[in-house]
Amino acid sequence: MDKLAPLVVAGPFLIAALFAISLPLSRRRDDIVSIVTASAGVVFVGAMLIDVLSRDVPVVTWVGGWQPRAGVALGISMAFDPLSTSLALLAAVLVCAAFLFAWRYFETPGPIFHALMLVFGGAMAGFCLSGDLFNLFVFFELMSVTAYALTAYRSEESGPLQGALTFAVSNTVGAVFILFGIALLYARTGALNLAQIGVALAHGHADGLVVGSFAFLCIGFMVKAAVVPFHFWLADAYAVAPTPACVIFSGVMSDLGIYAIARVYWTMFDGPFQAHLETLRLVFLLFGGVTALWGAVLCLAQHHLKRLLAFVTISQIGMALIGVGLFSTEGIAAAALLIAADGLLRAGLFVAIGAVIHRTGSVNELRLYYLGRQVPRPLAAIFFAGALGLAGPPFLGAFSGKRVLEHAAIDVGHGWIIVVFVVAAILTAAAVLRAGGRVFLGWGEPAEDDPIPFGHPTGSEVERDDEEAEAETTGAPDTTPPVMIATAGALVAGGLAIGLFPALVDKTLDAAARFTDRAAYAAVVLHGAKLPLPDAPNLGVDALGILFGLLSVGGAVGIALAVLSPRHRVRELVPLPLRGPIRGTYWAVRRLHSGQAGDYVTWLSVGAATFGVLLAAATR
Amino acid sequence: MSFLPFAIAIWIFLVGLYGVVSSHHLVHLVICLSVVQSSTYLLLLGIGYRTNGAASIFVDIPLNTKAVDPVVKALTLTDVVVGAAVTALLLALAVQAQKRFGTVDPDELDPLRD
Amino acid sequence: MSAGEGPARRRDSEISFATRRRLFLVSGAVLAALMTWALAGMPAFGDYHGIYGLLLNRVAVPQEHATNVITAVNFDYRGFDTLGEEFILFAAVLGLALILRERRDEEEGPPDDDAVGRQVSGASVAVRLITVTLVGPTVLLAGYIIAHGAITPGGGFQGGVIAATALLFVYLGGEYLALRRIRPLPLVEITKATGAAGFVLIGIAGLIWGVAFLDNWLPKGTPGDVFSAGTMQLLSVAVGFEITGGFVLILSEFLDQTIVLRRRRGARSG
Amino acid sequence: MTVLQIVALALVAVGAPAVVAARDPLRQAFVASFYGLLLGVLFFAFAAPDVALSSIVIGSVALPTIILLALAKIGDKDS
Repeated sequence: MDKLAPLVVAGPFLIAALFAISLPLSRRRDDIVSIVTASAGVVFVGAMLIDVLSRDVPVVTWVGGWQPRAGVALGISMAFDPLSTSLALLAAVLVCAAFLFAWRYFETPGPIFHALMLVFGGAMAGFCLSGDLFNLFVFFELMSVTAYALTAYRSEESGPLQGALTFAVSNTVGAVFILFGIALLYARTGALNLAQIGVALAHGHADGLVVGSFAFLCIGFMVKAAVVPFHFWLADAYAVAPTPACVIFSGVMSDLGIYAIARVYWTMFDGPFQAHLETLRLVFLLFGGVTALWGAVLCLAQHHLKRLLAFVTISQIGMALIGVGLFSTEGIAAAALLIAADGLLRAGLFVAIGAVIHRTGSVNELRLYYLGRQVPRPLAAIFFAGALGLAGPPFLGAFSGKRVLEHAAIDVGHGWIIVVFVVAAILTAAAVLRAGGRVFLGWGEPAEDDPIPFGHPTGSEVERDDEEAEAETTGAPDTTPPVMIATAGALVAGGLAIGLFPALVDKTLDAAARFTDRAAYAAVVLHGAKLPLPDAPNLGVDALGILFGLLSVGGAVGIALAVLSPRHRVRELVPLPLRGPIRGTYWAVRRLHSGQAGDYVTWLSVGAATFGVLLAAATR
Repeated sequence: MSFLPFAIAIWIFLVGLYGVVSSHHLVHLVICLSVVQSSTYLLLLGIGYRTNGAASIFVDIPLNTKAVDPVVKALTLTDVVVGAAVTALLLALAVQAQKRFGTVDPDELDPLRD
Repeated sequence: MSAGEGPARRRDSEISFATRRRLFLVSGAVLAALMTWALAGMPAFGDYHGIYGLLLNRVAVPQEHATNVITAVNFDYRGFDTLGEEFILFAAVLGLALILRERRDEEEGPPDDDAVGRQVSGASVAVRLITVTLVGPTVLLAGYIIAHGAITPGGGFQGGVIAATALLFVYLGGEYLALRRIRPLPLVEITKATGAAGFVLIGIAGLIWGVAFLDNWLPKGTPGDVFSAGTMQLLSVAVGFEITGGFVLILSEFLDQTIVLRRRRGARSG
Repeated sequence: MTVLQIVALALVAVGAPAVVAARDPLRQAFVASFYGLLLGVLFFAFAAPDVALSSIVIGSVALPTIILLALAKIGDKDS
């Protein structure tokens, strides 16, 4: 089993290459081969996860059979620990779901789409499981290149072309930052293996090189994860990529950036930064908190449904970063639970919206006013269930993740951050509920063009996202394929179920305890030695968590209803003198998303400089 | 003096990035991006260099000759090909932008369809 | 924005071009300081003693019978990286084809092509002769470089790109039609994909052989021989195929963009 | 450091801004090609003939060709 592990990556690659060699198959056969490959991936990674859970140590396999010599890695290792394997499983499941959804979605693509998606799937698995810094970079680039190509799938339109361009330019700059980080660490330690670098850094202090390399790696991964202000490309790209690709992009690719930050920190930097954790947390909570709120406010302002979900993604990335940024076992567990639950829910919502696009040919909330009644009722129910799940109602969806996050935040003395993510959860869920209410139930006003109740600025700009929908599908199908409904239903149900089982929380805490144990990781990777399991924290359900859950759901439903109410009562609630500034700020923020690659790279460098300086200050 | 190669890597990175930020032509932007990438080649090779070291190709030289680091070279080779692939893909986007929308100014492409 | 809308319209953006530049200059200066601070912690130039490289320089020749340690790193010790890199090129070429392929609506009218009046050929006999005579040696050189990857500088990467540039000589020297005969696209595509699939299959063969994925399972021969270093040579050849195919495809996709009009005209008149 | 290294470094340090400053993409393609060559020389001076070879074939032959082909399609009117 251990020896076969690299096939998680190589298998899909091989099938993708064979797609390019073989004579064009029929569309159906392309689909079948892809789905079988993707399902095999799910089964394989699933089996791997069961195997890993049954052992007490991560399963380490050396590609090419190069066992380390006296603690020096010669080759590249893959490390299957419970968290990395679970994340790979999530990626595999979403690839499978995307293929199922695409089954009836496009009418005419050749095998190019299938080949790209398979390579993408393999790259994500490689990224999750790699134990080598440069190998991580290679799979980062591979994910990126396939994602650019998928985004540009309908490049005869301006949107996809621009989305792919800003995506590619931003992420390429991010990749260069990662390489700088890698080069610095290689110069210092003479190693590329995460565990070996960790050992070499463990007893040094956080000098310029160590801080710089951590900063540059984080910057690169934050570009991928779309942390504010590195996030601009995401909304452009996710709004225009084909929906099956969005399912993966939003469901897991963004989260991989957050995962990578956690991975590099807990395998390499835990030693030198131990003394500076207090201040380090502040930096990450700042970036995470701003991201969570920024995404939440802007998603409330979108009418383009995919763009709306793109901002939901950004907001939830912020929450996951808060979890990781608490730099504790509980924080990691919280982030893992959030990534799993929210990722599945977002993917499910994307599938549901894809089904609406498939049926109606539009993606704009206002144009779709009550057109959602054309899609089967269950789909509407699935959509609302997913939207409510985003808020994290007690025992469903993101609830368990948020509960652990509350504990983790209070534990390290940053309870205030709870306010941030409760507000973010309320706003994101409210935005999705509002869209659902308008599209499926015909609530609110059809012609209303003002999502935020403070009006347009004077001499206002055009609504940029009010365009006719994408021609992803040919013709106007008069039925919604059951497979779409089933896929959406399964994803949303899976996402909701994450919150349901208390045992899952305990398992995740165990897994997080292992993930954050640098010494144990290094021992098993470099010497095949097994260290005793760390003690995992134990959490009971408490009234506070349930209270926050209820508050989030109540708030979300309340805001959604208020926005949809006939006359804008919400507007009246805000004192008159405040309306102007709020409106001004809102449009200023919104216009920062200019769609210009030059702007985005400028903000990227501003963000990089800010993050670097803050990190340097935090470690002095 | 021994910092010179690294200082120049930083210089190239920033100069290239400035080109990306200030570009009015997609092809220009893409070439500037490849300049940004080239800073990493210099950085990596600069790190692995050893004074008077030979290239790690032991054909006519004995095995214990002082040689420069082979790993950074392998990384750079990978990096060069990756950079070329990304550049080609971006140029294709530029061609498509001109073909479809008659513009190569990155600032004129609309995020969503007009 | 549609073509022919006239002078560029600049969408109103929150920050003006001057502001953008100022913002960048400030943050760039800060980044420069940060990077200098970080890089100052490195060993001085020329004084590197990283354990990984030192070790590989010592063990690669005895272990793998490859005199070129860089190739040993790329195709053996860190072959997994190269696998990923292969597929980066693979995905980029797929994406390129996706972006540049002709759309249905494109064939209906003559595309608004700026290259209308451009003369593609018109090479003199001398140029033709020179370039055509260069094709053979270039391909030979490429083959040599690929085959000797494990011994002397070079390998699949460099040889592959050199082979692809042979295409350039054909283009410079002659006709697009000759080019079309020399590089029938499906064949090139198959070359590229075979290279990619071959790399994976050689890796998997290791598993069948009972060793690890991408392990070196062939007899390793004498260091310095063409047939030394085991699977490394096979992988180098696979990469050579992939890179040749990939770059030929990239070049010809772009070439097709410029030539498509001319071909249509020829078809009409002929 | 050897003289060759210092000279090559200096040339590369001047070459990069030259590539960026060439705002006309056609001219820029040629400058970039030359820059690729300079990088090749520098890598050779860093005892990295493999990388020098690929930098030259990719950076100063393959990429500039692709750029020229892209420009042939795009035309020069925007510069």
